[in-house]
Amino acid sequence: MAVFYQGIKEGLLLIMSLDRELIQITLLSLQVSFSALIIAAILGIPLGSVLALKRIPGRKIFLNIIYTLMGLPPVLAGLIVFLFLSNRGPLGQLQLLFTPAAMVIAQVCLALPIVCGLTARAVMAQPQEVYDTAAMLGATRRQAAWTIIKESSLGIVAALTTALGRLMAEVGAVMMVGGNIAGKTRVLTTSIVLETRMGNDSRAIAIGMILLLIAFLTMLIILKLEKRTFKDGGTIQVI
Amino acid sequence: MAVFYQGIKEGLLLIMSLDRELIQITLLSLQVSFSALIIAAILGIPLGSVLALKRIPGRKIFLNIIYTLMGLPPVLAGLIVFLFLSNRGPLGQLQLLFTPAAMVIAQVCLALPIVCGLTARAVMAQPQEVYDTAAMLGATRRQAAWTIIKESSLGIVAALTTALGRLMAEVGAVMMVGGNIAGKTRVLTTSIVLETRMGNDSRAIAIGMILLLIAFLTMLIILKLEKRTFKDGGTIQVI
Amino acid sequence: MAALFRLYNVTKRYRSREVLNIRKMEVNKGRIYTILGPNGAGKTTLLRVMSLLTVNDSGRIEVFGEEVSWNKSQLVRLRRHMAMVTQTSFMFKGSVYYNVAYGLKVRKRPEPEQRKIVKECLELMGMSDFADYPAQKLSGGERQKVAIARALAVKPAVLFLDEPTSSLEPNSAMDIEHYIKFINSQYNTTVIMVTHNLFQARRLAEEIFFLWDGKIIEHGSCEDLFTRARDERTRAFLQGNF
Amino acid sequence: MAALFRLYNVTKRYRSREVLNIRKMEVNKGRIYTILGPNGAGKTTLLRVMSLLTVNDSGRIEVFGEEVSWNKSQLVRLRRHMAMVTQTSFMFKGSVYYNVAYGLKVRKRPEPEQRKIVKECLELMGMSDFADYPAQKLSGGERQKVAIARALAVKPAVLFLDEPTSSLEPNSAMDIEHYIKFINSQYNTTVIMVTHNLFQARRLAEEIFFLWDGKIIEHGSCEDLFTRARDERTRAFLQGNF
Amino acid sequence: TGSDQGSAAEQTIKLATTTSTEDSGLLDVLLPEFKKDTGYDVEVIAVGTGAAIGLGEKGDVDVILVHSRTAEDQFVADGFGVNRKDVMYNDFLIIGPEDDPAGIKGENDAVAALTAISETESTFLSRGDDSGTHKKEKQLWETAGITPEGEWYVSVGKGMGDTFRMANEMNGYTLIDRGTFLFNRDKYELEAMVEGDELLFNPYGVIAVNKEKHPNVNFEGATAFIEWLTSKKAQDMIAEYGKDEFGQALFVPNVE
Ligand SMILES: Nc1ncnc2c1ncn2[C@@H]1O[C@H](COP(=O)(O)OP(=O)(O)OP(=O)(O)O)[C@@H](O)[C@H]1O
Ligand SMILES: Nc1ncnc2c1ncn2[C@@H]1O[C@H](COP(=O)(O)OP(=O)(O)OP(=O)(O)O)[C@@H](O)[C@H]1O
Ligand SMILES: [Mg+2]
Ligand SMILES: [Mg+2]
Repeated sequence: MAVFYQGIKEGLLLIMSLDRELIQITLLSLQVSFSALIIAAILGIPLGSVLALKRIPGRKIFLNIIYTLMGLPPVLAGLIVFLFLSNRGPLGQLQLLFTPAAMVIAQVCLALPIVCGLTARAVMAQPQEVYDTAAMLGATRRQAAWTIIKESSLGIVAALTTALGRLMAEVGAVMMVGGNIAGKTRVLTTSIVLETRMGNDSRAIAIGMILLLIAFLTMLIILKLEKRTFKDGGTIQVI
Repeated sequence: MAVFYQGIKEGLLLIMSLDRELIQITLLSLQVSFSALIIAAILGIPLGSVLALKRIPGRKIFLNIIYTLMGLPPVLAGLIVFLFLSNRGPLGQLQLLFTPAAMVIAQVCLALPIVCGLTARAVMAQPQEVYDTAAMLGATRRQAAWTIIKESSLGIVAALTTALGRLMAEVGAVMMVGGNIAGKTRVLTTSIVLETRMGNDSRAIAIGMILLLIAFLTMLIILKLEKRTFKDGGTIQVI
Repeated sequence: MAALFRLYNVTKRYRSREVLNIRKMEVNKGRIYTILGPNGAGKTTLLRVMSLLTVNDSGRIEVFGEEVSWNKSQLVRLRRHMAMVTQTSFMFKGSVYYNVAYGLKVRKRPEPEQRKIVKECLELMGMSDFADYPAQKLSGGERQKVAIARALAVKPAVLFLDEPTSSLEPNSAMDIEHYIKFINSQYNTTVIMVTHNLFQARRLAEEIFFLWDGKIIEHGSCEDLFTRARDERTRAFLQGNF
Repeated sequence: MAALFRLYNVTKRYRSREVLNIRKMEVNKGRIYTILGPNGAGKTTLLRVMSLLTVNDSGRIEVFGEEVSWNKSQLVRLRRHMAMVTQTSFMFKGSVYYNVAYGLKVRKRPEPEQRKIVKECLELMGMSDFADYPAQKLSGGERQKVAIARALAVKPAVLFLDEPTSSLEPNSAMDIEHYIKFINSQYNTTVIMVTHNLFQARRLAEEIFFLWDGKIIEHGSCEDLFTRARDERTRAFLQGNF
Repeated sequence: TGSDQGSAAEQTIKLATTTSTEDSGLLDVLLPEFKKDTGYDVEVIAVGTGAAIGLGEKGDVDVILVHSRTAEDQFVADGFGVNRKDVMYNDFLIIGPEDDPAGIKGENDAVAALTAISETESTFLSRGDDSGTHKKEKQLWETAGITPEGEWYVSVGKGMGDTFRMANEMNGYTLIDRGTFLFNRDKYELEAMVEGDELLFNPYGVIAVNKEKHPNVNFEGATAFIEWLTSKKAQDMIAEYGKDEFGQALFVPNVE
């Protein structure tokens, strides 16, 4: 177990040393995952709500496909985006392969189904009265949908944190389309893989600790913001 | 893009050929992921509810840690479980490394925070009245908690499907502790990685298609069961 | 007089149960109607169908002279002339102010106007102190008052009220009755109200529909119904006076 | 006579607002009490504190002669002698049967007994046809009836009723009043009821507490209060009769 | 029954090796034959050389087959491994795009080729993962007296197959083992530029994990595997492997 202590110690040292390369890797990780999350949120929250609310034909099958894609293997997502962006692929002209942009695209593919599927579920769990009240007060469908989204905020925040967790943790997609290029597309997870491949277990653990620490701080911030926004969305009191 | 058609064609051929090895790999995938999911559910649903309902000291921090661990990188989980199960590790005696059992353990580490965190959120989103009504009708805390869990069923199913998606898709953990041994610990995702590494893109896509197909069928079954159990948990009608 | 609502052979079923079956019903502008009937008779369902929140299974509905085709833009256009206080007085997350301003916000009224109207309506309901209170934490009666304020804020041409004073203290209930009469005479607002309070019905209603098992079994002026109801069931119901 | 409930200097605040401040209150076994007061006076809060659903901020509460220490096993033990019909009549997901049987299930009564009791209670409320109906789809009044059946099913020693007939048709309301009197005389059940219906209060109550702004400003027998209330606010309130 | 399971475990050995060995398909040919001859099942865990040696150090596998002479010697010197044997070698080549911006096609001298690449600042992909291949590459740069750095020098931290794929996309040069190259040649467009230099020689060694350090390892099985792998039969199979498919052998048997 010495390797754990070693890993934690090394992690602390790494953090305190403010290692240039590590900072750069960490910032890139955050940048890629948050960009992907924001894009996925912008697309996924409305899409999820529409799927939850609109009686369009094939809606159930479509929802089911979304739920399925929540389990899209990152490697597969990476491979498919790779083939699109590859020189020979339809988007080869853009020259995006092995850039952070490509990593964002691949991660959007992973996050979108999660944001969309969990948003749909949160919206569907709302009581009918939300819609009725909005409609009765003269809201258009769009306005009513927006109101329902606001009422589902707790569930949607859960969707976003779940997606963020997935993005920060995954390695298959960013590895494939980013290429894990030192100083350019290397992120925390690909570093961990590299270190384990090299047999540097304690360094892998150290980087993992940093990743988790960042995730922890991010969650803290999200929960604080959430609390501030939805002050009275308190929890059940058990007496 | 030929590789996609090729991949889909190859996938269909693979399925129809009832390839012995593929069937075995598929079954192992299902077996590992479902075992992990069931264990995670048995531990995670009660734990999540307790965290949502009990005013224990440090509860918020603990919840935050759980949310953070929802983003535990599979490689890191794999590495940690690996170190525990390794010959030199504290559980080395059990000789579990590179067996399906080890893969289940590592996947439980990934699924548990997801099940636990999303369950906690689903439970916390319930109205106070659920608890009040149960308590007022004489329920003990345990009985009331169980009632709240039942009322949160929609959210808990979402938690389970999210976790299942994660498990079926991840490769880092099973690769690390399973070792991707042909005929013993090779599963669908590790096969995909192997095939991409070997440059067999269309075969990788074929296996990916099979994985998604299975996930799709699983979701269908889950949703059918859910519908049957919670018939009147319908969704919002928009007029 | 122009008929605001016309229903012909309107039915609604839940599962295999027919909960509404209206042969013919007309509502005219500027009057106060009361719908009476036992629990589960279909009163709320009728209000929901009239306010276009529930689609009828068969039959024809005309609102403001237009046949209802349930298309999106028509629905919003027609609904913008209505408001309803529902039986449960559901409150959105957020403050009392937000709830009362909601109908004005979706109509994109200018902010200062919103503030003014919300202030007026809350004052009218004696709820001015609660503007910043989280609406979901209100007591049952307070919530009902806010729901009324919320409906009044949009100055509807037709006001649907589903047991609007059921949780109110007597004095507030009386105030609201006075106010209903006031807006009816002042703005010619049509009021369609469900109530179990027979005294209230008697004090307010110009016309009464009596609903039984989804059907209108009696319809007439308030006086007629209370003094010489034709249907035996109506008479029995009205005898349980209190 | 044994005091079932004793409250001394019990207060409850939400944020900085004190919504309850009871100097002294005693409730005796076998009587019917009514709590009156304007909206937001703290009636529901008082019931919640007495039924141990809300923890008071200060003061002392004795239930069945025991001081309430809020420990888990005591709470369940005491609560098993009580039942409440809440203002909102919340229904669990599932059938009407499931909801009414709930209190018996948690008490682990044998299945056949459960069936028998549920059947009786539903019959009493005229809701027998609805046993298999999804409870959350019921109409407002039906829901309230089921909530009453659900509370009665556990045969409580103390029955809390928070505006239990607010959504009921007059006849059902009368039936329930009769039934409350019946169980009170037959089983010596103590009844503590909040109502805004002054007639109802007058018909049922043996004693009345009048709550104003969280404080009991008047307490006495029904007759006393209605004929010679000391407090001016009480008199004003009771004049809004209807 | 219990005893059956016990003997089944005895009949299994765990082999940690590099991804290049597994990906070349050689083991798919050798292992069934090994089982036929000795009855042992071999479970293959394919990781980087560093990680493979790590698995040996922890006693999580019974035998390792890797290619990094210095690390192997260290492994034996530290007492983790015994009975090291040479098995075979293959060689590395430098591959690159058809238009050959560094003009090294046909060059015999690996060091000169790398010098040309660095001088023309042509894109070069390095495994960057401390693998046997990466170590070899570093050694070559050292010999050339060059510290590679700059935009053109791309350190990817990936396995060989993936690096090949990336180099193909980026039209860059890279150092690759012949097995992986031949195996993937049809899929990608890069061509062999430099081959045949003595410096590009890549020997594989097989080492049993020391029973003294890790009593639980299947030392007998490991010994049997080493013996079989260095036997005439296996050596001949290695010499033949690839001739049918690629027209040339992927590995050269190496037992003195
Ligand atoms: N959970 C809460 N958070 C904040 N304020 C609350 C909460 N519950 C009740 N209040 C406030 O406390 C006051 C008393 O509430 P309570 O529900 O006891 O009133 P009530 O007498 O039952 O009124 P009503 O007749 O309208 O039911 C009200 O003003 C209400 O807004
Ligand atoms: N969404 C629904 N699904 C199934 N049944 C429903 C639904 N809504 C109403 N019902 C049933 O239809 C009948 C009529 O309901 P409605 O709410 O119109 O009654 P109501 O006359 O308003 O009764 P109350 O006086 O109790 O409010 C009731 O028996 C109710 O159970
Ligand atoms: Mg109704
Ligand atoms: Mg109340």
